[in-house]
Amino acid sequence: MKFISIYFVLLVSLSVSAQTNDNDSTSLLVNDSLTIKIAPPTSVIVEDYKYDDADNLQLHWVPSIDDMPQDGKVVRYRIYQSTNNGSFVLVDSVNFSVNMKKIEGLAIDSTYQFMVSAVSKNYEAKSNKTITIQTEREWINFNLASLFLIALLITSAVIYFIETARRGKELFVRKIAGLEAVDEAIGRATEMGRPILFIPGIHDMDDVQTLAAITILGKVARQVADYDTKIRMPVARSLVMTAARETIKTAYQTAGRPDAYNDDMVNYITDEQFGYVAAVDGIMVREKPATIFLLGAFFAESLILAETGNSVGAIQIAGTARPAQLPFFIAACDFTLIGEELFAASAYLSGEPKMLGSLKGQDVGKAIAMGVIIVGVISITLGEAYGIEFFSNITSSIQSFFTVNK
Amino acid sequence: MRREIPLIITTIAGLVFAISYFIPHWPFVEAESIFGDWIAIVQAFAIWLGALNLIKVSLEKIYRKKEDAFYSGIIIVCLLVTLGIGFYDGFSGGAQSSFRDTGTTFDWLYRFIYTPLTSTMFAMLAFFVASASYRAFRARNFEATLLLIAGFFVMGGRVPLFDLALKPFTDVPYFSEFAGWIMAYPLTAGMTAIMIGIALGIMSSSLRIILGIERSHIGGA
Amino acid sequence: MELFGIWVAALLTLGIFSFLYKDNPVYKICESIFIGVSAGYWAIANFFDALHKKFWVGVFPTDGSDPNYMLWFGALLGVLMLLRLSSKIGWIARWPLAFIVGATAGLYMMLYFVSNAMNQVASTMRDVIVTSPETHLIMWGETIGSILIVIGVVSGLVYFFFSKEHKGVFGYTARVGIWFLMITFGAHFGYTVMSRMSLLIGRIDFLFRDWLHLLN
Amino acid sequence: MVSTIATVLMWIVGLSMIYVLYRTINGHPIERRVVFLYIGLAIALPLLMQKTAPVPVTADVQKLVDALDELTPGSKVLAAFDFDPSSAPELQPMGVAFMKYAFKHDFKVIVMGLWPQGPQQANQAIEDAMLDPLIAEKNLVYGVDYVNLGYQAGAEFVIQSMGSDFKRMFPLDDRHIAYDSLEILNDITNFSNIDFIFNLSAGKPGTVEWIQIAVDRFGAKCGAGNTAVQAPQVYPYLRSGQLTGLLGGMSGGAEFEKATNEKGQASTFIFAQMISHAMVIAFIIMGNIAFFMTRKKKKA
Repeated sequence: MKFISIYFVLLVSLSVSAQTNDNDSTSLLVNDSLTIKIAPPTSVIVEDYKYDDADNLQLHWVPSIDDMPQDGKVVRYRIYQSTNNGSFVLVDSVNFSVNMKKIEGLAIDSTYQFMVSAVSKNYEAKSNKTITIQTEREWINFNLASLFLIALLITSAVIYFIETARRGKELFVRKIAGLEAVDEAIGRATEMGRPILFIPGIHDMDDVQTLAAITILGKVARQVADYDTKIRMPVARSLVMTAARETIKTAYQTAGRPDAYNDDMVNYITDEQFGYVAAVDGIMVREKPATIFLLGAFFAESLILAETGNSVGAIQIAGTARPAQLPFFIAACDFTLIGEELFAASAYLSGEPKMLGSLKGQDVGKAIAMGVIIVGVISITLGEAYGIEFFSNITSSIQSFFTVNK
Repeated sequence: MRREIPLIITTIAGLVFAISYFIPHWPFVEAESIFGDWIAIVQAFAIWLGALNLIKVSLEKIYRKKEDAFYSGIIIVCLLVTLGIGFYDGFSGGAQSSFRDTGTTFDWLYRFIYTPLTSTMFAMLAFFVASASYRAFRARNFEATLLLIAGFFVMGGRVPLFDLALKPFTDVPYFSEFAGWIMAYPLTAGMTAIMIGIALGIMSSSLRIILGIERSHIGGA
Repeated sequence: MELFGIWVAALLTLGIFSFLYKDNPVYKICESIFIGVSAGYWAIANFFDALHKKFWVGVFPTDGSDPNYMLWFGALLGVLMLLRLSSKIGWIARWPLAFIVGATAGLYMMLYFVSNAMNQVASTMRDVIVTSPETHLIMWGETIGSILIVIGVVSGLVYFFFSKEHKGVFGYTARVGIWFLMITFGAHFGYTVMSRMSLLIGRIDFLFRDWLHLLN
Repeated sequence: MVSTIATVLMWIVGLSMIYVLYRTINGHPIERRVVFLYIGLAIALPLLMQKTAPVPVTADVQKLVDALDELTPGSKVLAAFDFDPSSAPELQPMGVAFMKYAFKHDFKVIVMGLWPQGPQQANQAIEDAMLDPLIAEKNLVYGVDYVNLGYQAGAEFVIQSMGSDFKRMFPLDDRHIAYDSLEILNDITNFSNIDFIFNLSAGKPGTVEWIQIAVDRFGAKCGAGNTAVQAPQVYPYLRSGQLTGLLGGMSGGAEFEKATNEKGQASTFIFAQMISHAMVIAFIIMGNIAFFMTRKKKKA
């Protein structure tokens, strides 16, 4: 008997809930004296989500009038979806005070209809149904047209300058303070009769910073060969060792003294960070180099090396692109190539078209950024200060051009 | 062929990801997902390459009886033991379990061997920072002076150090606010300039790679 | 097991710290253990989380879904990667490498440009005079800060501009730029000190609390 | 008892710094290992003193707390643990405090890691959070209230792929349970179903990648806790609004604990942190005094 009655109650409640589901804009009644009644969201609009692969729709609604953050009556909004005129099923829910939702993962050949409900702790108020809609597919994301234009401008500049450099036209690169100090530093080592220590960081040859360091090594080695100074180069990677030996050998050959070169100038220590540091520290303390170059990719070892170099009284020329290590170099070394200066120095020294061209192309990007920021800031500040709408509009249009909206 | 095939692979992979930013569409989106799967798998293999290479290099050292042959032996033993425990815990746990679960031997290894070793390695840097501060950080010119002053206020302001010294006079954490101000304005300004520079640098080097102008990663000039 | 573990951990910690006195065999042993265990950990995690979860389950699904045959290509590229171990056919490892480098370049190109260049330029363009929303009075701290941001970003870019000699007005601007960079690095330095000290605090806390029970 | 002895010793160490200054000025700087000893003591003794120091809650931290306060019970939060044990002293307290906050406010927490060690650290953080009696009595269930998706190789490509479908990168969770059979993940396809991303990051891949892809490309909302080394590098994102709130280093963790009323590890460490900063500042000043004295002598 008990079973049957439970079954009966269940059946009735099911049919009731089915009814309420079909009945638009009515509210599911819960027989509870503490019910927090709320109004449903209104003006539920569904439209195609632009610039997608026909798999999304955009849903907007006006929040329930009871949706006020202070009283927290409305807890969430639930979204119901009907596919190909089927029944409505709960597909998603969002926080209160949200009034839109991107519906994803839809198919191009189906039709869809939606309904949104506001939910309090124990009450749910449903909106009207939306119109029936299909998704559309667009080929290109025109939201990103401005991004595309600027990217195209800068990439074309890079390619243009690389081509110009290839055709043999000389591209100007400004003087770099750290590079100018190289001559003096090598001269000092020669006078004192002490060796030069060159440390190319602890990364392998696949890091651009190491490549830049090896390029600068070319210049240093050339001068070392001319002055007949001693150079020591402990490295942490075997590939770097091969490349460095090759570079120094070439420099000695160009200087016309191939006999003065020997492989012991460069030696591999170990791949292990601290093992390498301990060994280099030892070399510094024993040989007391007059000049130390710390160029390349450095990590935590930067400060240990810079400190020891400082304590033996060497002139130190450093350079890395890692912002976290730059402070230690700047505070403990005599000259520091900061970030991009390292790459600019190597482009300048090697004269390689692809490096020089990129440098110039990036300068175009920086010029655009500087110009736009100056114009934008001045016009919005004037516009706001004197209430001139024209100026404010200039900035907001530049801003919307540069903001990549999703 | 040794040069051309990698170049073509580089260009196709690069173009798919660059173009799908603007055309969120078949075939680019599909290709992007498939390539994403492959990258996850290839990178996992790359990690294994690293482990196998470590064994290879260590074995060579032992074979040649170099001075660090003993340490190479330790490396191999520890690597193999870790792999053994990991595989055992991963496979023997059965359904709904993981090699990471608390209570497994692998978790013990993680907590009591891996964790102390890796964190102590980095904790040593505290000592080196202190000694560099004492022995090498000099206000040798105007730039370095600015750097040290900024560092001074940030170090003293981000912890309650300077504000405690101010306590007898006022409860307002002026130094904390000033450190916050340095971070929010001058630091943000400098960082933004660096970031824009880096972004342009990455853009141009990516372009060179995709167009095949840059070939150092495939062993060309 | 827990107590034994804590003793092991404490001894390893002290072993690494012995490097501070000087490079010694105990440190080297601890370092070797670290290298071995670390490589093993990465390998195990990548085996179960990437290779097993992503590849194996994908091509041999257990829940009745269709196998994803495309994953075999990924595995093929991965195996080619392993050929690098051989010196004879190691060159073929450049194929998967080329794939990774190309994909990374393609992904980074727009990501960095959008997040680190375009959006930063747009967010720098703000009214530099900041007023309080309630009282409409000028907030000096924020206003000076906003002006500094504009000056700092522009002069910093001038410093990293390589197509023009640093002379005259341009030279002065670049000098201001380097000042901003120095403050930036100074703040970095302060934060780095904070970070390093925290790590040491963590270790010493472990020794005192878990090992020696001096703290509760 | 221990704390009294530590306090006395701390005073002795502090006073002995005068002698160090005297030696430094006279051109006999102390040896590197003595500096090591000093900094070791400047951390060990304050820890034994077991003191705390009051921290003010700064704007960056408050921003994160405000964003979390806006979330309602049942909100889906993705917690990405992208660090390894070497940064745990800084980031683990943040992780624990965040888990406590999330569980107390009945968020649904989805954990993952782009570093293989991340999910393991997350397990520890969850374990620690569960010790809180208020959370323990909730009897939270794995797979319903929280889930650990584990690690996936591919770094930023993992985030990129998750932008269209989480399941693609995580067909199984950390315990090898199928994505579809986990209740918590039933209505989660991608970032548009996630209310907030909380990222703990010690480097790359980390906060920068989450911002570039999840936020800028897929429109998610993200707050972060960073190691102090990395924190300065993400400040521009904070100003532009790409990042919603930032906890920087140990002090960020302590401020977060204060703002959420959870007394945790970071708060107990902040005193030692403070003294160690004082020691480093003292060393810099001493070094520079000596530097200027010798320079004057040379000039004269």
